[in-house]
Amino acid sequence: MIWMALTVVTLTLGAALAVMLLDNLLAAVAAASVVSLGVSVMFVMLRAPDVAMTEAAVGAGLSSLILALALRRLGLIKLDLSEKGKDGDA
Amino acid sequence: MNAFDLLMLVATAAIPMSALLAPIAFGRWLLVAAYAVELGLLFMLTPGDATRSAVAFQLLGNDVGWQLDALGWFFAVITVGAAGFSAAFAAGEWSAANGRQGLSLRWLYGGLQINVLAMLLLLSSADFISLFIGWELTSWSGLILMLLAGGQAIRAALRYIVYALAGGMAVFAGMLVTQAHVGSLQFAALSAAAPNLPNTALWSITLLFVLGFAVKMAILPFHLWQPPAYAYSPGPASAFLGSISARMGLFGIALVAIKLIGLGQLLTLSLWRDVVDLRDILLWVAALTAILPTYVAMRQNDARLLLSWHGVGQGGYMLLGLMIADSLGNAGGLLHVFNYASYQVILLLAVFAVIHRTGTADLNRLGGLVARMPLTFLAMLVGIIGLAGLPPMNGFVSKWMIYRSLVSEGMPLLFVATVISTLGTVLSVYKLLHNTFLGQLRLEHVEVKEAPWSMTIPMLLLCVVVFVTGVAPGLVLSHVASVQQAIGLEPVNYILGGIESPAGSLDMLWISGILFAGFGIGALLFYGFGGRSKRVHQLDNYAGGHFLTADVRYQYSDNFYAGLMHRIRPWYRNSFVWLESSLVSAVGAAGMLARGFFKQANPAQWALVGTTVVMTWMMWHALG
Amino acid sequence: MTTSIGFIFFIGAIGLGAIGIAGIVLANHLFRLVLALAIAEAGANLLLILAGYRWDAVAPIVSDPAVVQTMVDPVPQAMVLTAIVIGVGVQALALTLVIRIRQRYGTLDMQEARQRMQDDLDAAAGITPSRSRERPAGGRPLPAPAAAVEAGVQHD
Amino acid sequence: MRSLATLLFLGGLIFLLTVLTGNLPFGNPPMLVGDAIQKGAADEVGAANFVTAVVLAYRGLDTLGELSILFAAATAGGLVLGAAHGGSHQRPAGFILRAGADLLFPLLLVVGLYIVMHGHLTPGGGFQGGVVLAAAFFLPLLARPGETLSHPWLSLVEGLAGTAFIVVGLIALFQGHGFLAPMFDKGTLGELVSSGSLPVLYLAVGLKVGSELASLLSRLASDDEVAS
Amino acid sequence: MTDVTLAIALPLLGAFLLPVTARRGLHWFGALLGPTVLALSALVLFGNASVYEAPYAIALGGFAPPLGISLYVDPLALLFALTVPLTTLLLWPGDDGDAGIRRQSLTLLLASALTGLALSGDLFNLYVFYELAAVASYGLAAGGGSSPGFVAAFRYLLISALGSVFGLMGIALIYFQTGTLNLAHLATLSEQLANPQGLAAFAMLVIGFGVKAELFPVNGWVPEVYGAASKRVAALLAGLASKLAVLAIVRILLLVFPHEEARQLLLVLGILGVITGELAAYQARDITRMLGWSSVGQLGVVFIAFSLPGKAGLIAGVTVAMHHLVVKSALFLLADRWGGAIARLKGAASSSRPGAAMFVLFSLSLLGLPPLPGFWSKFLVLGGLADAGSTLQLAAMAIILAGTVLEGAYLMRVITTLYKPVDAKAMPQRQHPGNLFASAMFAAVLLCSAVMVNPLWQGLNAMAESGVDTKGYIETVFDGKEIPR
Repeated sequence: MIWMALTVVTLTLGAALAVMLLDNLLAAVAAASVVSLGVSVMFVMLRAPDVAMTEAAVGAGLSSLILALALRRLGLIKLDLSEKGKDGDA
Repeated sequence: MNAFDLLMLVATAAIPMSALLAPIAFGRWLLVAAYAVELGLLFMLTPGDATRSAVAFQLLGNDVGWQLDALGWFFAVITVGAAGFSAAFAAGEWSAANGRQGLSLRWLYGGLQINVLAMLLLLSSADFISLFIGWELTSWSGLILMLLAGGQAIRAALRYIVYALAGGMAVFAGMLVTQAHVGSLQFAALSAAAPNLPNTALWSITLLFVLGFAVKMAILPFHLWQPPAYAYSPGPASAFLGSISARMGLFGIALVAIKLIGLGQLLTLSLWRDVVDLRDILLWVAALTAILPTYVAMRQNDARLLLSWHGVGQGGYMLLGLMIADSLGNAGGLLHVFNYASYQVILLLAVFAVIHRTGTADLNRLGGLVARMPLTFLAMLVGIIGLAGLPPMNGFVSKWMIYRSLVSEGMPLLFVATVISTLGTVLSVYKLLHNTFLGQLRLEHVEVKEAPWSMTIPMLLLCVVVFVTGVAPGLVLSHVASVQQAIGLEPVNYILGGIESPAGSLDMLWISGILFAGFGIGALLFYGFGGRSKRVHQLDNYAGGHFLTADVRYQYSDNFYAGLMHRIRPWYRNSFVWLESSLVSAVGAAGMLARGFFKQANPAQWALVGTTVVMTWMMWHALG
Repeated sequence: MTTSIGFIFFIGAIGLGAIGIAGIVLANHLFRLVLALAIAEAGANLLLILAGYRWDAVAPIVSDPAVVQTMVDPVPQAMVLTAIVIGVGVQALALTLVIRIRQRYGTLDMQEARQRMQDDLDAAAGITPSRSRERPAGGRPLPAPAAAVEAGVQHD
Repeated sequence: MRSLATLLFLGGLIFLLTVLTGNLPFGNPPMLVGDAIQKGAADEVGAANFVTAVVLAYRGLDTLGELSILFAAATAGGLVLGAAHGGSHQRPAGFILRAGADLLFPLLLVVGLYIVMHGHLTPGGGFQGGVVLAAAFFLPLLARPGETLSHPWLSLVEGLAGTAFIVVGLIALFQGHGFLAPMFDKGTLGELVSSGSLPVLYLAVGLKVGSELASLLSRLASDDEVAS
Repeated sequence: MTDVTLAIALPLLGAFLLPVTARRGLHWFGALLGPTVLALSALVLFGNASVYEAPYAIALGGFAPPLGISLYVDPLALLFALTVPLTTLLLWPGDDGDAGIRRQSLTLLLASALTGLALSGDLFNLYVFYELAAVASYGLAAGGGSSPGFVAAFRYLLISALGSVFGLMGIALIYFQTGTLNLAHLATLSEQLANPQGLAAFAMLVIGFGVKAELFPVNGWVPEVYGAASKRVAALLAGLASKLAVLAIVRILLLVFPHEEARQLLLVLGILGVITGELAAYQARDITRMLGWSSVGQLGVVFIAFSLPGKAGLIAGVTVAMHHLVVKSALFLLADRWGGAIARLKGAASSSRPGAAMFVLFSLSLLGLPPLPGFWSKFLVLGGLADAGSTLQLAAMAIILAGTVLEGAYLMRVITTLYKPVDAKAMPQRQHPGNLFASAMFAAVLLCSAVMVNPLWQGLNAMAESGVDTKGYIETVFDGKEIPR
């Protein structure tokens, strides 16, 4: 139990630091979703399944989707969903 | 519904009346008549005992009421009189001319009336709330008159209102501290509690009130606002404000420091183990106020500014007289309020008459007008004799009383100080008279005519007042004595001709009799022994063998008193102006800092810093 | 053991909060500011959940009505549910604002955006911008205090 | 320099918080309210999931406020970005994604509704289900950038769902139980049809959350006037 | 049916329905909906005037108090709640179209949230309503569609979200120690919170709620947002929203943290606010930001007033807050057309006389010219400070007085500029008749309260009586039920 907590907390904090420090914003978004995943794991350990589900769905899923879309809208990444073959500038 | 309520009613009703009637000449005379009515109502009151108004409120659990006692009555008479004479001066051609130039007569007459009403409210206040109400209204209504002229007057007015607000806030603070220590806002409560107040409380209350009132009457460190603010107001407004407005501060000091707290208490407020007490400090500040501005006035080249600077100086005289403990002295101070108001109105009106005719008040662009405006000259002569404090005009009486009591109270240094300031007064008023009326007439003024009767008659009437009260000071001294009774001082024992007291006696009837006899003998000698004189034209002489043309100026008016100015320059280095401007720029710099804090600082960072500091502080509290 | 595991979780919560706050204060990139906000909120939520935790207790859901067992406090969990959803709403709004700022000012740098904003505000108000873009701000004299102008020329 | 000062104060804050939390009763909280709720919730509300009971019954006003916050965020987003007209202009996504989207859409729909409807029994509920619903509606959009969600319908749904929540509360109010009081019979603990009006409320919450998030997503996804 | 929950629920209902109706061609309905709803909630609140005799509490959902959320209705709450719909009606953004509809529904959301802040008796519920108000005001601040508005709104969002993170942590700290959120319940446990954890929690809450209340360290957003947003929004935020945030803080202070340190904290922060606000306003060069900074200073005065102990503090604080609400909202309305640089306002008076006259009136009241209400508010605050008479309080008194002098300096600068002769090339705009009407309403309120000062004084006394009565609060909320400890 305690070791698991230790690992999860370290993982989460590391991911949070990564969010702050990574240059690639998409990677930062990914790290942010890792953070919320870690937090939701902590929630499970703290016997809060509802909150864990919400955190996983909202924090890890939805908000990273929102962030990625925003990045695309900002033109910082090219979130191209088409397959590589048809893509001209692949 | 006693005469006092009636008076207030008239004064209130006159405000919309003035807004209505001011543009019409006849209407203006009606408004002057209104002042006459107010004066009559004042004289219907018995000055000896206080008249309480029927109007009274209960505001936030404090009784608020108004009552006019002898002190207020004395100042009220001066106020209404000054306003009336100024209004009369302006009622005729002056308003017509200035109205054409776009001066809003409605605001001028309405403003005068508002000022009178506000001052009456202040003078008849019966508790601290009504006092503060009257005080603030007086300050703000004065602003109306100052803003009217526009141009440079607006700057002066802004400067004024900042000073006035500061003074008002000091009064406010004094009133609140009083409430905190006395528990009530009634005058009676303070006067009852004053003898056994703790020393710090007494210090703070007295200092706050005196500071506030001193700003209004332009006592020394706070005097810079007054001359420009009063000088640049439109003619009658300037005469009214310059003659009486600043005296409201003196009224306040007489009320709070002497009537409520008492001179005896002031003597107990001492510093440096009783070397000097508050009264000494006030005396010396007053003396400095009497000296410095007088010499500043000497340097002015604008007649209005010169007179306004004198106003500052004369305020020093009054405070000086009021603060002397003996009855002769503070009788002199109070009497000086009346005398000063009377001749200051004359002088300013005369100057404005000259401005009306010549269009300038620049002492370097005037001269020789005696031939053209003899009546105005006469008026100004009388006023100047009064201001210089020479017999037989009334200024002499009050000044004599102050000197006399200074000597008898054993304050030789202060006596010397007053003498020095009188010297300055004489010199500078001579500059005024000489540069305006004497000497050589300028070419552009050859066509100038005498001021119209609507202006000269009020001036001459006032001259009569000045002369009569100078010859028979008893007329005023009777009221002064009742004022002294009202504020708890022993009344001076007066006679019609002046004073009859162990400290020293003065009988103006004799003095002026001798004076006129002397004049008569001199005239007899002069004309008796063939004193013939012949008028010579300016160009009809031999000036060192070269020809003169009409534009050669004989008159020596530029750089007047060059030698004296050279002597006193090292003594006078605009220190106060420097003080004020450095204060202003210090506040400005602080403001820039604050604005920079908002514009540059990172709010999130400040939130973090603030939270950390606050939490540390809270935990510190909780732990220790 | 008990205290130490609590300590670990506390460190996690405080650390997340601190990292987030540090990001909000120090980061200069609008997008990263939004990310930092999300992390700080996660920290606060974790702290809130910790407030309801209880040893040897089960999740506040009745699996079998018959047996009664001690449960952790459901109230903080409800609060955190609320807080999470609030957080995502605020995040979405912040992102729309970022997008607009990028479109208008073409920058994602906080300092620059703020500078542009203040210049625009001054221009809209009709004030000559106190800081000129060309010269560095250092060498300029302070503008004279406005009140010194108002106080007027001295008269003696 | 600035960062140095910041880190300094941040260190101070961390230190303070650590000291503070050091002597907090972790693990055995006072639970003055929590215990009472655990005693009473089963028969007062009748939801097996006490969190749901708290969210919808005990602290229903918070939930209403939270819905309003989401609504406010969506409205403000609309105000900032303007109505999203026209989808993105890039070529349709590849086959796999399209097929996946078509396959996933009904699945997600069912899952979302399931989560919503069982909110009062099992972990999960309106919010989680709403997110899934939003994803369900948003996925086709991602797959076929040409199309767009019709905002009128979305706004109708979100408006009516929020209204429904309030109306349920008001009905309770006018019945005299006070705003948002649970209504209908509680049923038996653990049944699907139990705990009175809670499922209705959670349905409203789910729909509202789903529609809000879907509109937010589609607004973000539609790259009209992409930044230069 | 005068259940106060309606005052919260109806504006929400209106806000949810507005986009639906307005899209479906029911424009007249959409246009009428907002004002109607606000008027209805005002009526509901008026129907509760009886609380002057007996305050009462509502347990939402009928759950026994510490369990559920409870609303508390006493004269204090009623007064502040009543100002919300009325002021919002006066400042109603009467524009339609898609953006207009959104603005209106955001305004309704703000109104309902502020009403909730006034009425709620639950810590976390306060937080939720505060967040709702915050999000709505981000939207309104950015709603103008101007580029600076977006940046300002984003910065406002950042600082406010940071504040709410702190606030959430504070709530967590409190819940850790007491295990309850109900203010009445917390009030019974307040001595448990007189320890480092409790006071740190209070500090965090104050920082959190202080963002909207323009409290000193977290008010960096004020000039930007007010400068960039539309002036009606600025009036809404500066006049109304800040006051309700202050009320939330005051409730927490009075009920949960009746400790000397807490009062000291508010006093010091208020003093700093007065200093920075007035100094910055003195150096402001355009009207809008000048008003924003001066409102920072005024709210500093409000905090100083509320930091006074007992009835006196409550009376003084409410008076200052209400006076500032009226005056600052009206001044912002007038600044809508005259918001530019001060120098550009030459002769604005000639372009619309009533506007200038009202500007003068409000400025004089702000400066505390005796018959006007501003004087009485200053009188109460400073009198309270003088009575309390600790060194810090006397310093606060001196600072407020000095701040008044500064206020006089910059306000008179503006007023004299208004009345200067107009120069031809930069003719100032005329006032918008709608704004003139609204500010005339505010002026009427001001003058009426100047005339009816004594009845108001009675009412304030009654309000303060019940406001400081913590025991009564607890008894009213729990009425007889046993209090879990």
